[in-house]
Amino acid sequence: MNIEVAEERTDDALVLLPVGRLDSSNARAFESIVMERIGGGERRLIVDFSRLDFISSAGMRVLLIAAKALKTADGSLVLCAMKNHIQEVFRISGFDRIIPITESREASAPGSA
Amino acid sequence: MNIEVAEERTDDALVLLPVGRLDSSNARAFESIVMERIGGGERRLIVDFSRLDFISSAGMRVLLIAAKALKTADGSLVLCAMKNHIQEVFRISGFDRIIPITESREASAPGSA
Amino acid sequence: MMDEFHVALAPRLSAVRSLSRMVEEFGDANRLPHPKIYMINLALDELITNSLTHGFDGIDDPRIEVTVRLASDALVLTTVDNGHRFDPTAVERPDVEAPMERRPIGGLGLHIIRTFADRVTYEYAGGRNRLTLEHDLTAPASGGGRRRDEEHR
Amino acid sequence: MMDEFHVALAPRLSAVRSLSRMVEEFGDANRLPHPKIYMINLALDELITNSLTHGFDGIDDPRIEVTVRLASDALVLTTVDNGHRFDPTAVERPDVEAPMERRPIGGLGLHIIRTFADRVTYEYAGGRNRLTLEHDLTAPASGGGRRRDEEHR
Ligand SMILES: Nc1ncnc2c1ncn2[C@@H]1O[C@H](COP(=O)(O)OP(=O)(O)O)[C@@H](O)[C@H]1O
Ligand SMILES: Nc1ncnc2c1ncn2[C@@H]1O[C@H](COP(=O)(O)OP(=O)(O)O)[C@@H](O)[C@H]1O
Repeated sequence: MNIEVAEERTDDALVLLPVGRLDSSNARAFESIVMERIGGGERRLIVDFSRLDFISSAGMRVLLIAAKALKTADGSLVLCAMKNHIQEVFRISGFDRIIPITESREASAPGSA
Repeated sequence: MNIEVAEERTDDALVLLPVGRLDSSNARAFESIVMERIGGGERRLIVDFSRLDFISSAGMRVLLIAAKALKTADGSLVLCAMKNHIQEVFRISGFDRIIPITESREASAPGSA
Repeated sequence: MMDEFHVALAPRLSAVRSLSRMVEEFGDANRLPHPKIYMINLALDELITNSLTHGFDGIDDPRIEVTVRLASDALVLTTVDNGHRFDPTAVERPDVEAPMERRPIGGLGLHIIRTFADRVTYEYAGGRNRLTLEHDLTAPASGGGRRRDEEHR
Repeated sequence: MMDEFHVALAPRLSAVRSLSRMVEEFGDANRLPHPKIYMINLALDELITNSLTHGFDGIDDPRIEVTVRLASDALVLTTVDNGHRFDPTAVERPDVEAPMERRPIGGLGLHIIRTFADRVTYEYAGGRNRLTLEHDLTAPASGGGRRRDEEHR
């Protein structure tokens, strides 16, 4: 199944905005979009959660893979604008310790870190 | 519960287009719209079903009341653009014998009858 | 494929809407023809409205249970309620050939759903009304496969 | 109010979507707080995916039954499947404090749903796995009324 992912560009990062649900049925589609961008040379990725209502561990798995790949390539992955109930899932998974999560897109700019 | 009803005017009739579902939970709301129009002097009513997906007997009841009221007042009620499965319900209820049902809005003009 | 779908509810008119969206999901998941889904939702609107209007007067904890089951060649709707004993299959049919003047307002709901169903069974047991409506999914003449996809919107 | 909602399905990934929309309807009909609905749908995604990936190898007629029940003070999710015997409550928890390098890919689903649930019970009987996840709806300290409306979107 597909997933709609809007893309925007800030000064030095590519912002991905997955829309709706990121679950076991479309995590693969999301994975190939993310890995294509990294493969294409993107080094600073921001995943903006403001249009995402649902994520399951299948979706989180993709983010961990991307974080690992970007770390190896000296890049960075930042997540922002998560709804509370989604942030809670990242917290109990310990993902908040290994992938930076910021309140807003602005706060995720490298300069502000 | 409310119902959205679009209204359009042809040369000599008022067209009502109920939208979505006309069921037991909003038939009263539809009834007051229809009866207000008749009370306000409308004599030629067309109910266009093209935007209606669902009707139950509670909705058909309103149409029978309107047909009776308009007949008494020397007016007319015509129904048009019904989906097949809805038309079938009107047929087995015998409503197609007492309220004219036409294919399209054009065919429901008084001149074409 | 989902074969069975069951909901228990304390009847309210507003529940009919939620229920109908669930039945639509069930129908879509099974690629059922849209007219069949309409028949099920029509029956649910008529039956729940009837229970609310006529069936639960003075009943303490009114309950309706709805089951939609996809059998190998039929779509089966069952409602079970703890309202007053009432056999819908015993209700006299309205005269649908009468002219407008002699048509009463109402009295159509049961006629419609009984006409559409291929089989209707009623029983009263354990203080509950149980009504089952079966809608065949196989083409009657050919006896062939399901008609599910044929009319799929 | 709908108290109970039950679906039987032959598991497919695509069924998870239909099911989640049904659960949302159930939640809306009962004005359940949105985070509770999320937890139920998250658990369903994890459990059905697990069954499909690990549970049904070589099983003839794979089946999952899902029940969501609204008790007086808890939301109860039960899944029953005829897959291989597997007790999710016996799985070791992942080390969520490990640094990125030592975090394996996967192994989170069960941890998440077990952490969120207030009570988890597993039993194997009649050739079926039965898992029950309970989510309290009452405020833990006050012991007062339901929190349903508080967080309602
Ligand atoms: N659940 C019920 N309990 C008792 N009586 C009922 C019930 N449902 C229907 N009836 C009776 O059967 C009649 C026909 O029902 P129906 O065809 O649905 O039309 P309507 O409800 O519009 O009158 C009702 O008028 C009512 O007298
Ligand atoms: N239904 C099941 N049947 C058999 N084994 C299972 C089942 N569900 C989970 N498991 C086992 O438990 C492990 C942990 O599951 P989970 O936490 O969901 O993570 P993941 O599925 O991503 O590995 C799985 O890797 C698998 O070995």
